[in-house]
Amino acid sequence: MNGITNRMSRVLPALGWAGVLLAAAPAFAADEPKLDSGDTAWMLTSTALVLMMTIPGLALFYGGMVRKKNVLATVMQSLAITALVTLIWTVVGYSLAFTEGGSLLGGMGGFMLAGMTLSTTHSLAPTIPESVFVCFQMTFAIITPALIVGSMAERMKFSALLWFTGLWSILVYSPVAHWVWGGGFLGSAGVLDFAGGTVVHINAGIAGLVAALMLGKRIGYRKENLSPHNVTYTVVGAALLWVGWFGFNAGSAGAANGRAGMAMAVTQIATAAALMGWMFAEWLVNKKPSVLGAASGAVAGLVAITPASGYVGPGGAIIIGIAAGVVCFWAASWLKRAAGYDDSLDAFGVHAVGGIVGALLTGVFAVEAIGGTGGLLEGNAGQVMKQAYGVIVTLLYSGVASWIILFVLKATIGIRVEETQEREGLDISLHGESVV
Amino acid sequence: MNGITNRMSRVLPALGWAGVLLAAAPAFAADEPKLDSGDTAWMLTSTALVLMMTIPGLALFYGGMVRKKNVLATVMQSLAITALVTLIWTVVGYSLAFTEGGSLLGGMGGFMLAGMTLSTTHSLAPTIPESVFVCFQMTFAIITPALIVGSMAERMKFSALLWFTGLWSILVYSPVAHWVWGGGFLGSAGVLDFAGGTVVHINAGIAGLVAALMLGKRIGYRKENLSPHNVTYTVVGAALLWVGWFGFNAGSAGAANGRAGMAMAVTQIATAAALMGWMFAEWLVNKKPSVLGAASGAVAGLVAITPASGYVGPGGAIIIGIAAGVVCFWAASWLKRAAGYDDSLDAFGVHAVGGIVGALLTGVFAVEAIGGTGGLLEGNAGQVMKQAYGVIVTLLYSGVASWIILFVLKATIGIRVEETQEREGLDISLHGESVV
Amino acid sequence: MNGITNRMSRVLPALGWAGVLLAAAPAFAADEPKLDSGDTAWMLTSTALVLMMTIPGLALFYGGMVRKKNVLATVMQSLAITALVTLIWTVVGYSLAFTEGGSLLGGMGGFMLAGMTLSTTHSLAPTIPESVFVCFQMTFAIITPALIVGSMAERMKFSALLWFTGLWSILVYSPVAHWVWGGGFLGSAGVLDFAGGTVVHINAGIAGLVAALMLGKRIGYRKENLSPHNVTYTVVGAALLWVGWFGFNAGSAGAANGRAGMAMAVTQIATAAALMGWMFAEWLVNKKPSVLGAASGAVAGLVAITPASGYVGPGGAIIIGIAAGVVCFWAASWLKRAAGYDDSLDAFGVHAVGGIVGALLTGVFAVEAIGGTGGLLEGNAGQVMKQAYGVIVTLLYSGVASWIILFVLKATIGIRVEETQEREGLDISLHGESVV
Amino acid sequence: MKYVMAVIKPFKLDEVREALIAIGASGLTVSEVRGFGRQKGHTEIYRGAEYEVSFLPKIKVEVAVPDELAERTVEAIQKAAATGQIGDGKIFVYELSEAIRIRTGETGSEAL
Amino acid sequence: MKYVMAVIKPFKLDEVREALIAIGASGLTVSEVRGFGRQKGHTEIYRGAEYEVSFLPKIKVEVAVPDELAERTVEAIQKAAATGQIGDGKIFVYELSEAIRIRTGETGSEAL
Amino acid sequence: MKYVMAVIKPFKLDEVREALIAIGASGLTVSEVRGFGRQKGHTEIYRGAEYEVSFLPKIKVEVAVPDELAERTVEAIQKAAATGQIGDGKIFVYELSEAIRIRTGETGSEAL
Ligand SMILES: Nc1ncnc2c1ncn2[C@@H]1O[C@H](COP(=O)(O)OP(=O)(O)O)[C@@H](O)[C@H]1O
Ligand SMILES: Nc1ncnc2c1ncn2[C@@H]1O[C@H](COP(=O)(O)OP(=O)(O)O)[C@@H](O)[C@H]1O
Ligand SMILES: Nc1ncnc2c1ncn2[C@@H]1O[C@H](COP(=O)(O)OP(=O)(O)O)[C@@H](O)[C@H]1O
Repeated sequence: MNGITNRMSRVLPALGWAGVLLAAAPAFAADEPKLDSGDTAWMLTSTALVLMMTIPGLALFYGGMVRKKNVLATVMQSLAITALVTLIWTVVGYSLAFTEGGSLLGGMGGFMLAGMTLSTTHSLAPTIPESVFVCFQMTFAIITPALIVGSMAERMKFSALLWFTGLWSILVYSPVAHWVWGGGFLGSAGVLDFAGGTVVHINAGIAGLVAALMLGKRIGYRKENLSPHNVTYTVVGAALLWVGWFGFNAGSAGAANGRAGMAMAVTQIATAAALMGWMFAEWLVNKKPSVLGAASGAVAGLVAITPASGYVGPGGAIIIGIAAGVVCFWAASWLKRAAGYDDSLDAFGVHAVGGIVGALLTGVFAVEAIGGTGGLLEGNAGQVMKQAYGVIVTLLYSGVASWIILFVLKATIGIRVEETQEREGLDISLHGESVV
Repeated sequence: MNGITNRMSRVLPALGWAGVLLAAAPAFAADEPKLDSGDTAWMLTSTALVLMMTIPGLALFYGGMVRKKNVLATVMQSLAITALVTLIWTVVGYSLAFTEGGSLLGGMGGFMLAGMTLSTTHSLAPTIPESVFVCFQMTFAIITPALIVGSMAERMKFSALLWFTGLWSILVYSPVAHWVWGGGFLGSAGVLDFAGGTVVHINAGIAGLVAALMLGKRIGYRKENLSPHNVTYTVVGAALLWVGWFGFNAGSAGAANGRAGMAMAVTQIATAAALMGWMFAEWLVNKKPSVLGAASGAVAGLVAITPASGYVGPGGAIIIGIAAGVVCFWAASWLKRAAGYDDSLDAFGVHAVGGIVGALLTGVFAVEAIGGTGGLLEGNAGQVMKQAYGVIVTLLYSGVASWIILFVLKATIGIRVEETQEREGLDISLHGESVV
Repeated sequence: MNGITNRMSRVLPALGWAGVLLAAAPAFAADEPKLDSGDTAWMLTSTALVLMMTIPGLALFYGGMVRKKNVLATVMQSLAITALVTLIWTVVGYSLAFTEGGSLLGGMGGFMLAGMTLSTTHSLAPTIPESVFVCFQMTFAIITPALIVGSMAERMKFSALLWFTGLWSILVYSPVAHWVWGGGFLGSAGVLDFAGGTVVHINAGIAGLVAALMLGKRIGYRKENLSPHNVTYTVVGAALLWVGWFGFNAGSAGAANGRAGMAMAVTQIATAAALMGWMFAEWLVNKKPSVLGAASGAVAGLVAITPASGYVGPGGAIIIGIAAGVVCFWAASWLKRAAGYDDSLDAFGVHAVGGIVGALLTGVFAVEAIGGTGGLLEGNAGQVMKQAYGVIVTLLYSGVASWIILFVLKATIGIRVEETQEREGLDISLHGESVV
Repeated sequence: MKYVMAVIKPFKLDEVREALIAIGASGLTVSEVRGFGRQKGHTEIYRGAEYEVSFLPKIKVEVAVPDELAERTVEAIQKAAATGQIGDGKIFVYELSEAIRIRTGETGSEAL
Repeated sequence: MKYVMAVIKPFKLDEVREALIAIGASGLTVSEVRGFGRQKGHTEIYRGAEYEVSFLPKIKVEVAVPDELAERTVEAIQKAAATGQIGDGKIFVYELSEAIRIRTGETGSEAL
Repeated sequence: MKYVMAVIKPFKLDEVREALIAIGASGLTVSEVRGFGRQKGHTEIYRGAEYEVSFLPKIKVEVAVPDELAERTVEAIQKAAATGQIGDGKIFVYELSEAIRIRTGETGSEAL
């Protein structure tokens, strides 16, 4: 089963009944599903929701976690990445990821969205206008590099960030999206990734780890107080991520149908379970349940359920959630300390680790009646291996490619701000502004 | 007329025309309405909107009203309640409220959402997947206890809050939801409550009053400056509540139809009228129109129109709004001062009082052409009595049950923080964090 | 081609295929399109999105740009305008703009929304309930005067603001909306304005300039530090404007169809291009890319694409975006300084200037295959003249009418606060509150 | 004249202000400071890492008084600000060479 | 050396700074404080309850000067900060025993 | 007793605190201030208009010490706070007439 049929199956429940309606309208060719206003309404909405995840969601989530002198520089990163990736996606990104090509990369037939009209559709979402599919996928292309900056916070040069984002979007995001969803080899190999556990989260998380290592630790790491200046922002950001994630996961059904509904339900359940998992783990270990921990736990759950939504039911969701909450807590506190890297806002600890938990457990808890493929619990032991294959390929490719991009940038324009700029804060030194 | 037929009638306008379409598709059994992608799209969206009301809406609304040292603890309450109630609702809450049972309580047939598949629906919303109905109702179950914390702010123990929320959700919310919407005795008695004036607001408001009395006043009440530390947050929270309330009220139509549209229109109108009512009343009395007052007035209007939306027209909405604005202003300023309880953020003064205003006036202004039942103005004088019956039953049951739960908790784990913790602020003392 | 047919053409793609479906249902009269649940779902959502643009979007966008002592007064303006215009629109505004009347003004047939039932529709959006159309248009009527306050910030009397808003909404907004969309002479003349470049942005922007001139400069202008107190708020506001603008532009299709999708796509693209345009222009000129500049650039792009969305494709969108970003940067920095007016938050520099750029370029880049009318590039040179005609009429009428309203208010109740109030800050002096 | 400066616990401010008014002080100036002393700070938790916040929030109260009022001022503050628990704070007294009221130009005790 | 400390109205800061530079002060340090004095605070309204905010925002300006500049410093501040209305603030002058420039270790007037 | 007050660069606070503890200071009080001096402020940009922010963020450290500790205190601060670059700040030393511990009423050096 390749990526396309895989995804096509998501819209089949919709087609099931829409098809009957259409059957009553002989003017339509039976083999060509037409635009459905309900599906279109939901996908327009989902696009807005996923955009909201990056701005203002992620901007606030990250902005609250840095020190006050870096808050504007941090929200600026989300904002600028949104704009830059929008243009790149329009010009080549969409084409490389989602138009006809090979198993490694799409073609250039969609350069500058050529050929897109009011009535064209994409085969992965045949009941909505292609323009909506392009925009929906664009919001995924935006949030992925925006997640990476969590690892670079408080020390990355803004100009270097723009170069990195542009190159990474073309050289890493589009290919990986093509492999899994666009007809490439991972989808063909049967890797399940409903909404982007691999394409978005593992991809971004490992790039973040590489960036944290290449940039080095912040001045004062483990000595000065680098704690978040405003966890209220972080909670608001996490909440907007949560709400917007309904568009991310339920929107990945490509239609307003039963599978979208189930994806929403398991998203909510896993997120709640992960919040509880992180909170109680932290309460036990540190004696107090931190608010930052609860917010981080929620995001960990959202990450982990991302590949699984659309494949698992409520029971699987609870277990995936708890696992993600506890494991990501461990990664962001114990593992990071032990390994000694400065992943400022835990892009790796939450997104890569949570994404891996989710990707693997998708292989365990997948329910055939929901997503067309059963997992380990339904006797399909091989699925876990397929999932691991997807994880490893992504970790390797994204890790190496991110390293190369950063290496080149470091050798040319430099990637880290001057020491005095870092001390003064990036708000003033890079953008000439400050929060009163 | 019982709760179910009552609610069923909401979807009839949709069925009216959808039914005709379906008639052209003989493959469908006429008596079994099928999933509608447009209705599903709107209910997926509504679910996201209502979740947004609690996080970040209510979190910010309340978070801005406390002192700076308690802001994180306050937003944490909304966040943790969201997670906890999600799990409870999944396991037993939905089943107790909305599956077949007696007139006092639903059954356990939906334990752990058993039986929910991609294609099941609930009789109250037969054109959308059951998973979406479960999630939509879940967001109501979440916000109700989250509203209560307004009365407990700045002094409630976090562990006690979690216990309270869990018990209250099962012992109070699910039963009352069942009585009114799930086929229970209040719905059967003809009590009208479109979107939860009784189930959500009166229920939460009276529980809040009981909690405020059981907890006692905050240290410094009436002596120190306990005024809001950041009304900007409160305005943002009120605004998100307002926007999200479109999902709450128009979503309660269960479909994207004319009744949903009318519910949205009257929601907007009543809210505006209530904001104006509170603002001008305060301007008159206190010489200045406070921003907190305007935000509170908006919420009062949203509360009051909640039971009435789906039953009244624009004219009724204006009067309900003005009444709610003025009466809630009086309750939050004069009544609270006179009675001497410390309802920190006026959960009682706004939600119970506003909810009562709305519930009773629904009985006055209901229009048969809109919701199928006329009110006093259309000659159905008995409706006001029915509404009063619903109000009284809810006040009594929720008041007593909340008292018992809190009494038990007080006697066992304690419900109030230590004096030094309260002085130091709950952010640091309970969660080990603070806002710079 | 008049405004109505103009707009009707937007729903035609939807009707194209919906019509076929309906054709299969002989129970329907072919000439009377019926409610479509998908279109209704999208328009309910769009209404929520556009409301979110004003509160909390614009409230935060503007609130972050003022000094800390004026933040509450600034968010209060958005809040109070939302309420006031809701009531005015309900009572007379909708009727004057959108019900049958002359070419200068609508009639009074819709006074108090008379005649609106669950099943009525408006000819501009025949597949959704009239109540939804009323609410959707209401959100446009709300945001327009709310934009104006950017020019009045930090010195306008609150009571005068309410009077101004009320009068302006009736005397300026409703007429101009009627001229362009409601069947009036600008629409008949072939002026293209998909979502309100003329009606909303130029209209508000020129009124803002007049207000800035009538009010005079703030104390300390060009001497004291009047810089924004919290650009984080401004970024969050800009982000919510951006997300909500999908409802604004794609919602202006009146349906969930291919034209809505295309409108969303070009909105996203132009906004990104404008952000980049402003950012790089500023980087070049001032050596640093400010965060405020990026946020302002995004809004400039949103403004400029507003009239064009629904008429242009991705290529046109990129050029419109870049032009808007660069020209508005120039207007907000060089032009304002040169002309010497104190347009506090650049309502004129962004909304009028950006609106004019967009209106004129719509005449250049309009694509017949998208919106039914081609522009200069497709050989229809006259369209640019028509666009200029719309711009000039709006500038003149709104400028003069705003001047008269403000002149009368100045002569009677006064429009500017006392000097001591301005120094102390409007939060305390007007509303008796302050942010800690 | 003497300049009395006290570092106190934040929630004691209102009581201290009232005590000062009671003994006839005509004005005072306060600011938010952070103090380090015998009273230990708390531990904040950040992503699993504990961080010792060594400084505690305190309020600094400054009041200029004529010499004859100095002793009573110190007493008044001490009584109002004491809780008996560690971290109650300190009072420091300096010589004040001159005081001027900006509005009128008055100097010395009259300016206070 | 003298240490001159002034409590002024916030919006007068820029004028005071310019006046001090004009007479040759080489530096100054300012902080945000809240003042209580003859000038009455305002009333804030909170959910219908009035609350008296007794403290008003003020700016504290501190400048160390050689003895010979002390008088002119006081005059300069007084002139620049005065509006003639209540609440204009105070100027306090102390003896300064020693001043050290951290960067160089210079002491006395040279350090200022 | 002496009252030592230093204006330093914010990121030097931890080092100064450690240096003071090392020489036996029992407590200190810090606050956020803004400084104007030889070190030039930066330019902020606001809608195309440049705005000179003349004041830079600094930390004020205050520590009361017995006379015999004064010199070492000054030295400790100077060493810990110096970067050798302009803007490192100043140390000012005053006479302290009296010190009182609020909790116990102790006075003089014992109160520190
Ligand atoms: N030597 C000192 N110089 C300046 N401030 C001090 C000094 N010692 C203590 N303080 C201030 O007094 C506060 C209370 O001191 P602490 O030693 O905690 O308690 P106590 O005074 O009750 O013994 C400290 O937080 C600090 O602000
Ligand atoms: N005795 C005092 N000690 C310290 N600060 C004082 C004293 N008296 C007044 N102040 C400060 O000076 C400010 C202005 O004093 P106020 O009495 O209001 O006006 P005026 O100085 O014009 O009579 C006060 O807000 C307070 O900050
Ligand atoms: N005469 C003064 N009185 C009070 N504070 C001063 C004085 N001169 C300098 N300062 C403070 O010291 C800080 C550093 O001074 P500056 O002249 O910039 O550097 P440096 O001390 O290295 O020459 C200033 O920002 C200001 O806060």
